[in-house]
Amino acid sequence: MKFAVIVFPGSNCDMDLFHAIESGLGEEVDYVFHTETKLENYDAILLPGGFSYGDYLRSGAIASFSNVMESVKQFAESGKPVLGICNGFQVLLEAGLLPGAMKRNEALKFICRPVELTVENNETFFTTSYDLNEKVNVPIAHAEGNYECDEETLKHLEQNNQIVFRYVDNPNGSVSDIAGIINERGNVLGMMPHPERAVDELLGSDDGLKLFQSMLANWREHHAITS
Amino acid sequence: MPLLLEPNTEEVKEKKLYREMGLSDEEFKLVERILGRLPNYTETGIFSVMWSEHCSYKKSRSLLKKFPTTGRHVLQGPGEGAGVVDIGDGQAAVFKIESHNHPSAIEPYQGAATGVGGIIRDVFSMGARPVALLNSLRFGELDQPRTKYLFEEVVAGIAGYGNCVGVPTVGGEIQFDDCYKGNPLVNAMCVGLIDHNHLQVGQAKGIGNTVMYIGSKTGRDGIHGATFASEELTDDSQEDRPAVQVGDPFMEKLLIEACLDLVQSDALVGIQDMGAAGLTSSASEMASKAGTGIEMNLDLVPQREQDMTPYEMMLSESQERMLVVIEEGREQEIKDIVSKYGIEAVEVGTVTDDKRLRLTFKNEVVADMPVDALAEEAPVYHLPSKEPEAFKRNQSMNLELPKVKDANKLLVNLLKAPTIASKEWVYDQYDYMVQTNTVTAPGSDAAVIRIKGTNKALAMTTDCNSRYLQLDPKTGGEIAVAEAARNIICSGAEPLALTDCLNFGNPEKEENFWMMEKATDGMAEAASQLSTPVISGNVSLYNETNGTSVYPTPVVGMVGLIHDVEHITKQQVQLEGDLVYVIGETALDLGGSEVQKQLFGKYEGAAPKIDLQVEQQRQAQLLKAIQQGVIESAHDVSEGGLAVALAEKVMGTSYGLNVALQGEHLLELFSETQSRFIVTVSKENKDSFEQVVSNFKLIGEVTSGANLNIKWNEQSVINQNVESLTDQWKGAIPCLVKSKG
Amino acid sequence: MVIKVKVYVTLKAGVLDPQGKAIEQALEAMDVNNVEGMRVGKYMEFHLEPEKGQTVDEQVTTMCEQLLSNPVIEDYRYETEEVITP
Amino acid sequence: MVIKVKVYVTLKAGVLDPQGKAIEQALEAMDVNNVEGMRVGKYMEFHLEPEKGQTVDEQVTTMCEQLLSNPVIEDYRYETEEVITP
Ligand SMILES: Nc1ncnc2c1ncn2[C@@H]1O[C@H](COP(=O)(O)OP(=O)(O)O)[C@@H](O)[C@H]1O
Ligand SMILES: [Mg+2]
Repeated sequence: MKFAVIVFPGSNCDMDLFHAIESGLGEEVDYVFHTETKLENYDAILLPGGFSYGDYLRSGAIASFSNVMESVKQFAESGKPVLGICNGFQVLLEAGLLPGAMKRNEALKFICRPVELTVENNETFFTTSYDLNEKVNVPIAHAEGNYECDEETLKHLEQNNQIVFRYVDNPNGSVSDIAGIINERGNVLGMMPHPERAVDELLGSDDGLKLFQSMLANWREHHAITS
Repeated sequence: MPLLLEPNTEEVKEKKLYREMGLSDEEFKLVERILGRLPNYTETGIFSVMWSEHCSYKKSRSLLKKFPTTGRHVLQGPGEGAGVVDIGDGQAAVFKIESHNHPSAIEPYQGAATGVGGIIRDVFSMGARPVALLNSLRFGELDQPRTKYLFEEVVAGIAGYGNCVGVPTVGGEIQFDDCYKGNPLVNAMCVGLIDHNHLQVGQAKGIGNTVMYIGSKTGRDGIHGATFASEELTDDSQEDRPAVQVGDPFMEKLLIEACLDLVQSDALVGIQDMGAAGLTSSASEMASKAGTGIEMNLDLVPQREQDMTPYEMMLSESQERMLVVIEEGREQEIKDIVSKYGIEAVEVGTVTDDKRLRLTFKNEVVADMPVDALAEEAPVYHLPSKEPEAFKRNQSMNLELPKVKDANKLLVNLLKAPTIASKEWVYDQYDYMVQTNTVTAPGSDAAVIRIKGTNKALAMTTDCNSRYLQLDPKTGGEIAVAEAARNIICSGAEPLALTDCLNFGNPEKEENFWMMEKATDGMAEAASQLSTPVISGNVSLYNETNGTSVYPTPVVGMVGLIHDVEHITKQQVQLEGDLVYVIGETALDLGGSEVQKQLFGKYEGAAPKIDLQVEQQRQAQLLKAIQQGVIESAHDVSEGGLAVALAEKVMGTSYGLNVALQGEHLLELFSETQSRFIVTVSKENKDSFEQVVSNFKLIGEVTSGANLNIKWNEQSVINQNVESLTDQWKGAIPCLVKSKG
Repeated sequence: MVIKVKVYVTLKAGVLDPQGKAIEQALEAMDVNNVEGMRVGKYMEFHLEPEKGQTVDEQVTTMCEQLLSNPVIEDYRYETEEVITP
Repeated sequence: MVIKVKVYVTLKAGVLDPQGKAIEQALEAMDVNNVEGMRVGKYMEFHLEPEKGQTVDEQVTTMCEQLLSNPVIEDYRYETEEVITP
């Protein structure tokens, strides 16, 4: 399986994500610069964390206008998997690939710490290796992770089972404890916690690895069927 | 023409305008002699910043000479952007610490942020990838709105910058004492990683080569910042400060990536960041080190504002700028590399053979002076010193063990003292995990980051207990180095080298200079004894407000090498049933202790004694035991003594301790005797441990019941629920920050 | 001719404003108790050189809707003013 | 009677505005090339119930200088307007 890690100016978890795929998962991965437009050769697109464009104006806002984002949109429309982590999630929101918006954390401070999540939906392309309601330990590191959407959107997300991860102990004020959501079609996932920081016991947790393993397993299965 | 608004050459001399820039009458005469004529306004400004303490170390140079700077690991000692030590496999660690005290006193957020930015540039200008940040902070007591504001904003500024550039902030220290009220200390340290063959130098070699400017445009920010950093803060400082520099961490991130690409190119000859005194210092230092000169056309300097004068451009401290020297004719290669990151590289000058810094502007030569006079040959002063009265008094004072009725209460109060309390509120705001190498996060003795692709890891810490230095600067200087090494050892690493930031008051006061002499004596001795040479550092003087200096605060940043990640050891106990040992005996050492502050509200008497030979031996033994795998957890005993250290071993865990003390219990609990450690050892390893380490005492056992129980003569002296201790320890700082007043 | 544009971006009514709340708390700590409904937004100013084929309003509206505000949670308004360039 | 206060906080002239710079770059990437001098500031609005012993101007000035702006790098201005409360 071939992954692309998109590099925006100011991305800073691109190398971590690259490392997680290459060493943690053992699959092929390339950096793809924000100026690129060709994504056909990839099986999954990863939008990394960091501070694209310094998070100036609103986090993710400026990056959502990068050249590469048009292609990411097409990639998503074709049904292929797109994962946005932290700043990547913010970019997906700003680009309209996922509903809602991010506000500053309730306490107005950057928060970096390991947190516990509940897997709310283990039937997505990204989560089949988890058990339903499994508690996983994945760190967060953000200043704007306070997810906001109107009531109608929230109802919709709940009804369609689009809330994939929830915080056990809400750190930032997110509506309905939301830590990660998926689009209706089930191929675009955005999450604030960093699974790529949890792929190695030495650093405290490898609970994030299952997310990438789910992607690989589902991709393989799909390919076995189609080919 | 704004140029005409600047005073002319005669006015500079007549009206003694050079004084405002920080030059003395004698220094001005010396400039005149060097040039063989009167300097113009621009030249006077350039001499004054280059000869400021911040750039020239003119008042501290004689002290720095005492430091050992070589050793078997040292690849680059003091003199370049940062020091470099070998860590095997063709790799090296690059690190340095720097102060941003005065800017942070005026504008805490930006002051701290730009301090972080500056130290990162020092590291990547060596060609190294910055892999970790630490910060050492000092504030007044957290009971005043201004102090709380400074504290909150400094932390936010460090977070804002470090998090954005994607370099994890993995450690540091914070001390709160009244002497820092008007003049907080903000020291930032950066550690980088490099392959030997990519090491760069800040030199302008090769006559005819091209000087290029990379990064942000030049504005009128921080003009005379270096001079400002070399003066005392007064109540007026808020008023006549230079335009405050604002950091742009986004630009810095792009610069890091662009420069790390650049160092792969053999077109690059030399690279240096524009730190204090901006273009002036980078250009003259690069030329002076290479034995060349530089001619620069200031019309070509990218400018953010209109009508900038040569004086303003040369003295601006706008952030996120680099100066590079490129092989003649290969400029386009450089432009291509950096343009990928949206950054401009502009030719601004050439390397010459006449050892002069010559500047042209609008087709006129506006400055022409010998580079060596600016850089290496700045005047050096030997200041008079005098032993302070208080020193002898403190030395001969007989401290008595205070009568404490309730040891439980004292322990809780110590744990709630901001200097000892958990710093989680602080490091929760720092991204300490980015780059996915952080094995030991903030909250243990030293931070540990692994080196991907190897079995190795680096340990790092900053330490300085200035209360000891205030009582006895020599002993305190020794302890600062020893404590840093202890923390490195406890994490399982071999200490390699250190960087230091000498934060002192006005050196022209004889007592202050005496403190500097003694402190550096102590540091030099400890650094030799513990084989941790000084490879880089920084001096920050004039840390005073309205005439009162801060305690002598020579912060030590140390880096150690963990040869195998298996050796990584944490501070917290690991398993029920493990044996608890204390290494080292307790003596009556209460001078400068946290207990003194709690009980008497002041520090007095002699500082704790230290025997460097004993220290070295114990550290070597403990490291050996760790490397043999017989230690489950290790922690040094520091502020608050054994009681606090024992609590720190269990707080935040689900374990407790059963400990029985011998000796005078209050002394055992609260004395701050040096060179002591607490370790836990599994029962199977009891014998192996006792063979490697000497001077130990078995004092108890790790329990599953989450209680800290300390007994003496079969009587309970401490009995505390660990969860409740943890809550109070963690809650102390947030509570003070939030409280009114 | 150049147009000076001032853009105000505020959180939509009904969207909780953590910054506004924090400022209110800070004011209370300063013993200021007569302030209510603090809302924090962004203020941007810039110069715009009018272009053919587009009115100033059209261009500013596009900029605001696409980049300067996030319509999911924010409202915007703007003012324009002609600047005489020498 | 209640006063509605609007406060505008901007960076002092000459102080670097990285945000403004980044927005300009983003606009250029969107092919908007006729915008210049983008500066980003803060906008705050709130209601104030006038108190005895202090004029509205006095109180708002204190608030602005002590809390709402950072006088070291920022300037502020404000507008007030009476609101008829039903
Ligand atoms: N300013 C800071 N930034 C990051 N981490 C900090 C800071 N201050 C303290 N810490 C962390 O808190 C822990 C306790 O600090 P400290 O009490 O100074 O340790 P020690 O006494 O062992 O040197 C350490 O892990 C340290 O790195
Ligand atoms: Mg320690």
